[in-house]
Amino acid sequence: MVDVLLFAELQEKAGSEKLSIEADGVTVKELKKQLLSTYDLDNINHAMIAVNEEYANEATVLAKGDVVAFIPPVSGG
Amino acid sequence: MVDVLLFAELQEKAGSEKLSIEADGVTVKELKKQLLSTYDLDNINHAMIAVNEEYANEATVLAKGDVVAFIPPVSGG
Amino acid sequence: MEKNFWLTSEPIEINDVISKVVRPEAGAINTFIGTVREFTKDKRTLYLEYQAYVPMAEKKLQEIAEEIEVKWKDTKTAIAHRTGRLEISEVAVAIAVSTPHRKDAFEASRYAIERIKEIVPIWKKEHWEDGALWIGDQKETKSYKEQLPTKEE
Amino acid sequence: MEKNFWLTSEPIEINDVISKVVRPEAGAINTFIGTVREFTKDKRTLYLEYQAYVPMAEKKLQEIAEEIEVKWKDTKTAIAHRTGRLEISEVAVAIAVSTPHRKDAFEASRYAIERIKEIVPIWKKEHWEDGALWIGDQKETKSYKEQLPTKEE
Repeated sequence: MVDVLLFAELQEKAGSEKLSIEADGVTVKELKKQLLSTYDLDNINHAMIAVNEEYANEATVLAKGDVVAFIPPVSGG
Repeated sequence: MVDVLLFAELQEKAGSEKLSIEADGVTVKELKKQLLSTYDLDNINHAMIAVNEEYANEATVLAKGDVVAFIPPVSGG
Repeated sequence: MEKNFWLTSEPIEINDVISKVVRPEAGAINTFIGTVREFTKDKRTLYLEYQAYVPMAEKKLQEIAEEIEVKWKDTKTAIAHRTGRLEISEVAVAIAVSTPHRKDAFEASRYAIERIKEIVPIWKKEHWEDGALWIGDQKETKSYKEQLPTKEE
Repeated sequence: MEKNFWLTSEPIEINDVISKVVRPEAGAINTFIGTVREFTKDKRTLYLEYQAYVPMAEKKLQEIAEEIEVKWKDTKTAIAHRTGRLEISEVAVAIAVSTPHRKDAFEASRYAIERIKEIVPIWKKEHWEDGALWIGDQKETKSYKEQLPTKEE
């Protein structure tokens, strides 16, 4: 299982800030597909990806216990 | 009589922060000459001039009660 | 351990941020403070809400400071960012950079706020009289004419 | 009457300066703080002494704010400058400028400090281990290689 963190608009759309998903050994890209099949999260394709608090790309292969965060365009400051 | 204000190095050279000088009706340029004949104030020629708290030039004619300040190169901030 | 980069749900005290960068080697401190603006053109903001991915955001703030140290030598940086609900005029972000010379302080502080808007996982939701919206990318280097107004647009 | 431009022989509280420019129309506040630096290259400063032509200096600070209002619209500026003896790391000057957008805040604040160094009748005397000197013009736009080091050189 991996933890999936959602923020801002994505969090509201999913109705959850954290999901536990079976995605050990799969890529982030595949995880996104899986999420899109369950949740109305079109904007996830505009989000950056972080794995274990570091920016990562879609090709990253996930391991058990990883924390994947989808980072919509940021607007701090 | 006009009041003459001196600052920084000029004040130290003259040993005074304020002089009362008979200069009614004369120009600042003449006042400077008068000061140079009495005090060791060579650097007064590098000073800006203010009359009644506004920058002025050497040609300004002084009136009784005016306050003339000699402003060495500033170094605030 | 001294923490120079932090998110907080409490009001930010500017002095807490500035005091972290005061030092004998510095002759200049530049501080940038982002506050909640009430009007953008004619649109009135009621309040803002900031959400953050806190541990990653604090890490990214620290990375920005490290980037600054590479770009301008002998700098010290501290940054605090607020989370939660913010009323008009409250401080959303406070950046302080100290340097020996003033030019670097201005440049580094400006760099910090621009980088925050690029890489730090913090999101702002604007609440207006007629609705609310999570605001996207608001870097000043791009045009957002087609989007809703944001604090800095 | 609110005084937004002042000289003081007491330590400057940054918050006193910042609080004067906070307002609902502002989204950005830039603050520049000049502090007493201990070392300039290898030369050690023990302390500084600032002298000012106080009434004229306060008037000139206000004029700088008026210049800023002309150059960048919708700004609010406050400036405090210290006089007397200052120890290392003490605040010599604090400038705060609030604007709707951050770019203007940075530019206007930078303008303010440069103008202070041009037109405001305030003088600094540096005290080193081997002497003391009233420091002249120290605008960063000129070269002072031939002169003694100054805070900002």
